[in-house]
Amino acid sequence: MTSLSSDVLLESRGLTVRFGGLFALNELNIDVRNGEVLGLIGPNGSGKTTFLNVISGVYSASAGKILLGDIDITREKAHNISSCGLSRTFQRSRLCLSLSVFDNIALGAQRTLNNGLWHNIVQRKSFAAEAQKIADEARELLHVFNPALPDKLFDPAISLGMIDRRRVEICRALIGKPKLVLLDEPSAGMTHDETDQVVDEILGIRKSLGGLTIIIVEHEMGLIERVTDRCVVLNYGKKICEGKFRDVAADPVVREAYLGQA
Amino acid sequence: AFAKDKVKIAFVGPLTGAISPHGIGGRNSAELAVKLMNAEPNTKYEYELVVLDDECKPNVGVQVVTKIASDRSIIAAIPHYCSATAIATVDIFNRFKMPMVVWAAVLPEITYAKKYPEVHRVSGILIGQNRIGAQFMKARGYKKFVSFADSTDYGKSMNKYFTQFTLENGNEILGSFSVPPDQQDLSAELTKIKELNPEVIYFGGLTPLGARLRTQMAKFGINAQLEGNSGIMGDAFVNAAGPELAEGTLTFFDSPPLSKMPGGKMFADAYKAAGYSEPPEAYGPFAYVATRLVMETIEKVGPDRAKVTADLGDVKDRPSIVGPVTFDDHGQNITPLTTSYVVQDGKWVVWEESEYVSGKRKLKNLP
Amino acid sequence: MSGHLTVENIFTAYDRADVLSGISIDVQPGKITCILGSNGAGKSTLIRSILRLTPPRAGSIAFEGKTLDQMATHEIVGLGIACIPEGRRIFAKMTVEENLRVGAYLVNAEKTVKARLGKVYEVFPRLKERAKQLAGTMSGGEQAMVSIGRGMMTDPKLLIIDEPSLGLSPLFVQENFNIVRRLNETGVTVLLVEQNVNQTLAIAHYGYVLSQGKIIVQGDSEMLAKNEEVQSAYFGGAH
Amino acid sequence: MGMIGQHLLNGLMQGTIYGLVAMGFTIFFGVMNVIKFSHGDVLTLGAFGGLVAVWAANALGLSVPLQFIVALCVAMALTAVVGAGISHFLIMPLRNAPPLNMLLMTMMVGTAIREAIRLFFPNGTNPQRFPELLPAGGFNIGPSFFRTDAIILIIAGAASIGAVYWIINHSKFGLAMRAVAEDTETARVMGINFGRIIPLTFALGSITAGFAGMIYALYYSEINYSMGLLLAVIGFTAAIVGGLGNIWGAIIGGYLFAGLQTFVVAAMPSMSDYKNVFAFVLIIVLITWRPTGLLAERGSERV
Amino acid sequence: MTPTSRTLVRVPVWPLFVAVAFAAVALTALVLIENQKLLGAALAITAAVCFCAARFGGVAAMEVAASENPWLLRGLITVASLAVIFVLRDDNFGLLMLATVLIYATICLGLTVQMGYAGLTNFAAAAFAGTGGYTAAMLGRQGGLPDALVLVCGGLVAVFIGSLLILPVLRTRGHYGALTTMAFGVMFNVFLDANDFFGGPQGLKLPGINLFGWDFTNDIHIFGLVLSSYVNYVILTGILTALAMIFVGLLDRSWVGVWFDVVRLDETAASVFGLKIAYWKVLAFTIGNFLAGLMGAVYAKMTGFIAPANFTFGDSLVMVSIVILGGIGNRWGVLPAALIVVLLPEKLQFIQEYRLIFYAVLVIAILTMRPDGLVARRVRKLHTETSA
Ligand SMILES: Nc1ncnc2c1ncn2[C@@H]1O[C@H](COP(=O)(O)OP(=O)(O)OP(=O)(O)O)[C@@H](O)[C@H]1O
Ligand SMILES: Nc1ncnc2c1ncn2[C@@H]1O[C@H](COP(=O)(O)OP(=O)(O)OP(=O)(O)O)[C@@H](O)[C@H]1O
Ligand SMILES: [Mg+2]
Ligand SMILES: [Mg+2]
Repeated sequence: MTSLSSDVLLESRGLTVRFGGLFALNELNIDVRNGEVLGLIGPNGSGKTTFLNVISGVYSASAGKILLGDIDITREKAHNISSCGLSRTFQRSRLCLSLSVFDNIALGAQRTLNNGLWHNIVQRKSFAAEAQKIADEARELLHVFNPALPDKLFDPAISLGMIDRRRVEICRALIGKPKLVLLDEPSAGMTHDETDQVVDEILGIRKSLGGLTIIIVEHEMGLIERVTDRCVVLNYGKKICEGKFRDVAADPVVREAYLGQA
Repeated sequence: AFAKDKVKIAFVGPLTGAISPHGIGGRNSAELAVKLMNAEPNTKYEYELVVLDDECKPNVGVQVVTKIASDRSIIAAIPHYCSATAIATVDIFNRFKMPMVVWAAVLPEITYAKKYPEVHRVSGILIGQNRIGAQFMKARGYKKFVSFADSTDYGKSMNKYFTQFTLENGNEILGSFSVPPDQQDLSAELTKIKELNPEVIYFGGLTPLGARLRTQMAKFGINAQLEGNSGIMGDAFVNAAGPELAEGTLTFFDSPPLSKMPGGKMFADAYKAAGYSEPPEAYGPFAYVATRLVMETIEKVGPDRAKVTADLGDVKDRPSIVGPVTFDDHGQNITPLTTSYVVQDGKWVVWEESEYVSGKRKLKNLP
Repeated sequence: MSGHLTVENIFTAYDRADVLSGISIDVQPGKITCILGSNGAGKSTLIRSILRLTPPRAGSIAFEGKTLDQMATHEIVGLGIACIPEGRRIFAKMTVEENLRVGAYLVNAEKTVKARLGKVYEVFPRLKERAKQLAGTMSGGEQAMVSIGRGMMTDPKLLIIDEPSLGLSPLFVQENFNIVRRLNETGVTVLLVEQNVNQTLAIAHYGYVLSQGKIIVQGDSEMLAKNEEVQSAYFGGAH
Repeated sequence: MGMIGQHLLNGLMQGTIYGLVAMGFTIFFGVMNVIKFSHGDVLTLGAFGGLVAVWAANALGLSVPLQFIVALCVAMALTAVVGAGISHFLIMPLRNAPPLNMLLMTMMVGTAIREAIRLFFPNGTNPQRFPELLPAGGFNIGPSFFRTDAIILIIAGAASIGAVYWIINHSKFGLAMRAVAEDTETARVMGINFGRIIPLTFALGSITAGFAGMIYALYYSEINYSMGLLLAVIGFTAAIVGGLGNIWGAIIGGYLFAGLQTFVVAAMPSMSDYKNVFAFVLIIVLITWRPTGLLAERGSERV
Repeated sequence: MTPTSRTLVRVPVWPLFVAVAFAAVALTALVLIENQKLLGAALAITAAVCFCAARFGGVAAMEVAASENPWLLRGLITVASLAVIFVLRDDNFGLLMLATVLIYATICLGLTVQMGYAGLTNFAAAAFAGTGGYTAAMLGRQGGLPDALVLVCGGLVAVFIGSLLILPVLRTRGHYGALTTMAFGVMFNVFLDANDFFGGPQGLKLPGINLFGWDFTNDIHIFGLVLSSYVNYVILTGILTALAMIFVGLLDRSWVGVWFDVVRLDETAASVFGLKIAYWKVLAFTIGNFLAGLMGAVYAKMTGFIAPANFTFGDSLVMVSIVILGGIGNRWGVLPAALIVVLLPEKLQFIQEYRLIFYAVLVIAILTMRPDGLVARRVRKLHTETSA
């Protein structure tokens, strides 16, 4: 029994988020197992992004509970949750566009860096070594996504195209070696082919990091089918179905509410 | 004729900001003094006036005074309208041993806080204005006063001496109000004053606020006698409040009217002839006198700071257009003649010559 | 039939390098014309050039025989061109309904506006539910609906659509293509940019494939769908 | 405390002026995302324009009501033109610069206007008397005196606030204005001529300044070149304390500030020195309690 | 793995020499020239040279040379500063203005940390400087404390007073934050005006600095030369400015600088990736206020007088103007901007009452031509140091 419960990395119990009279999440119970890739799908406005927001501490829950491992993070501030090993991307790109790619990626590694004033201002040598280490790691990660990207490490993020910005965001989420990564529509705006590539990249990196748990929100069913171990389908803030993608996709309720006839 | 040596002297006053009319009036008058002096055939030197704006701010004052004081080619200065600025700069004049004659600032501390040989002042100090004013009001039989002053050092000092002399005379002060000089709406204060119902409102501040006070008093139907000081002396007050409202306003000011001054008519005519578009304002003649005094001293002892300082210290009964000038051991002119004025038909008139004395017109609330 | 747009040999650049070099297209009235191409090929830039948001530095564009080369964007729109821009670009601080009303800025009769609002609400019931919600707080897909709805608020001769289905659920992606087809059936000429090649080609009449700022293939949709070369070229330019 | 009615009326009048100024600020940065620090000086300009108009009308021998109308029109037209000019020549070139740069620009524009009035208006540094154009007199209720002109001005102020509210929130022009403010490019794609809307919006905001300037001049019968400076600080404060997203916020802020000042003087006259200290301490407390204003802006940004 | 490519090509350093020499000459000329025509010519030449340098790559060459040889740059600046001081050695006013410019520039470096880096709008910089000044004045009254400590106390008290504002500053953003500090700035002034304990509107006098037995009010006699006593202040403020400059520069080129930027640009992303927003904001606020308080104390001691009128809301706006005009977030920009904002009005004394309007129009013109300020901020490149 204990081994089973330690198997669950994140669980939400009766999680509710309200905006005025609107229930964006309604008594939601979701378990995320250690090391799995969980697909979160559902119609527009069903609460997927809200779920990611509330577990990463951006929104606060109106009711219910979220446990990360054994820690109750329901009322925790976002920065504390992050230090438990959680990172994410955003549905709408949130890079600091005027900063360099490197600065943006370094943010992802923030919790592993030495932020002391003494270290940063006075011990410039050791600071430089640290910066060099992050730069090397960032180059390595970027290289996996796009061999041309490492050369743009010190270009401002605004000079990148949309796709490359998404890639940088994913790198930012991965560089801090998190336990749990939340990806919100990583493939939006890409062609099928490009989507496939991103999938491969994510899977590759997951392998190289080992034991990374991912929650992925997508409307691109091909991607979901290929990467997820398990899917949860939301509608109106409620879980309407859960299971392997193939089973979920066959569910008539899901077809009716989400997939359409295709 | 051969070319005369050039000698530079400096004028400092507020040329920008709300009280710049006074500064500009002073500057014009000082300029006039220089012009007239240079036109005289028998002078030894040709004078040049360096004009600087202190914005009526102490830190700017310190800057510009450092500038002129450390410029050895400038022999002496005629500085400051604002007292806080003058208080801040006297140390610098002393440090650089530059003689100066204050033309308008009125706080006692400028000359009396320390005994600097370089520091002199032709204008009076505000103590006299308030003493005379309090006596005057007592003589008319007024008993109940309200004090309304601005929150600057000027207003605060005015209020201090007003309070002192009024209480000494056994009169009553129903309330004291202090507002920032840029406050526009006085309704809260005036409503309170209306409730207190004083016979006299004493105003310690400068024209803009004074005009505002007078205008808004009328709007609230407050029918008290308004009593002011050198700060509202001048045409600007009458223009801004309008002749009807200004009528009957009293002030106590440290000099007789131009027409009464020994050289007053000459000054007025020359000022007009010079074609300045701004009026000299109340302290213009003092600026003229200070400038003239400095130049006369230079004529006498030569363009040397130390000698000028020494000679200025000995000024006694020196004739000038505002009357004889005598400096005491602190360099303070002790001769200014505080005169009472009243507005009559849109003009400041010496009290003794007004129709108010004859009883043809009446001050307000006379018991 | 109206809505004839011709683009002749245009060159467009943002800073220095040309993003479009010598593009010519012809949007036939009453037809759906689609532009395909990988990311960064210059599709959105083409649309920006047509609307003169990023004016081309050479070449000319004409709408119904009238040259657009000296016009300002709002004048071009006034000729009867509507656009659903890339990235939704909704007005976040306005309510959903206000967003739709801005879409109908050039329509003067309040009655027409009301009627069109009704039509949009019919297609997207979610928008009706949320008419008073600030558009910025809507979910990603809901914002896409606002953007599409806003484009439907005028009665354009030519509708230009740039990747409208981004972030929409599969159900609405289908719905979206249906809308485009239905609008076209009422006589609106459509210029469509989409990533979803198969579905796009299913409804389009004619298409162009863009790669690195040049048109590499053009033809009717059946031909494009079959053309292997096109498929590989289209998928090729990802990097 | 028999003067409560009087204090209320004073506060109401003052609050109306503050509210009008605050409303201008709200139009500029609530709607156009611009901090326009020259607002107060445009107000001064309006008042001086009105004064010149009265002089001219008087010289032409027009009747007092006509003088009033001419002055009002001139003040509003002048500020409208100046506002549009500022937006076109000075604000637009800075649209892509950091937003704070706009602040410096408008601050300097304000200084230039203020100094120009001081230097080039005859006798401009001294306060100017503004003729009384509204019916004088009034009536007493208890110990309080209600001035007719004050009541007229309060009503006019309230009406203009209502009108501006309607324009911004319910007219097509208002819709276009907000669209342009939020995303100029998309607004253009919707067919909005932003080259016209932006100057018009600035004109509208500046007209409120001209109007406020006239109300001020008529109420106090005295104007001076620097009167806009303090009004701008207070208006800015009121707009923000009230909440920028909404014109009602500006109005509430205006009355609140006026109420605060009046209260301190009325309750503790001996502390009148400190009234602005109290007012601003309270402002800081309020803004800490409600960091986006009393009428909080509805959050439109999401993650 | 792509190893960092190290530049083996030596960049030419002569642009650095030229730039520093030019800056020194221009500065000296601006301070010294009193004649209006000459002044106009000097300004025009300076502007033209800067324009050409920017246009034809001179500025870029200089930047590269500077970032490759930081110690050479520091050395050159030291030598140039000494040369300027030597030329101006007995020009009291010029030296006073120079020291004032440096004081303003340093306060604005603090503001750069607050506004440019962490995005905290601070409209009360003058009030914080005033706090430092009044601290120095009050401590001077008690006597006994060495001046070095008095100055530091000026900074610390400013930090302390600032900490009373922490809660509102943390809770508000943007315009709302501007209001908080503005209200504080105005309040500070009104309070001092009303309160007689701190000298009221008349202000307080205070003695000059005496550091470790060295009296700053005395002229310096060295190698048979007599240097004005103000040289003391120029050297002191110069050292403080240089230290602040180096500190702020290191701050910018460290994680702290990156986190400040992220906190300014996107609080949500910052906190999601573990940044404690409050901590970083407080840190920036503290650094800025300390600099303001410290330099305020120096200023008060230098002018020997302190009054509320020196620290008005208007003065705070002047400081914000310097930051904006220099190019927000660029620490080098504050130097030319402070020079323009502080020195120019003094240089315009000859047009007397027209100087303010002229100055306003000039700033408007600069802003229209350079909407991003004199020196726009560059993208941070941390690697220049990591690979060096
Ligand atoms: N800050 C907010 N204020 C008001 N309503 C909100 C807010 N955030 C989300 N909502 C509403 O909550 C519901 C859920 O939104 P959410 O973003 O979680 O949907 P989603 O599942 O991510 O949809 P999509 O697939 O379209 O991105 C939506 O109807 C949205 O309008
Ligand atoms: N504002 C801009 N400034 C500079 N370059 C730009 C800008 N916008 C786009 N580009 C560049 O122009 C090229 C074409 O971009 P465009 O957006 O037209 O492509 P697209 O085909 O629409 O791609 P997508 O499928 O991603 O929408 C890209 O290389 C892009 O980097
Ligand atoms: Mg979502
Ligand atoms: Mg595109």
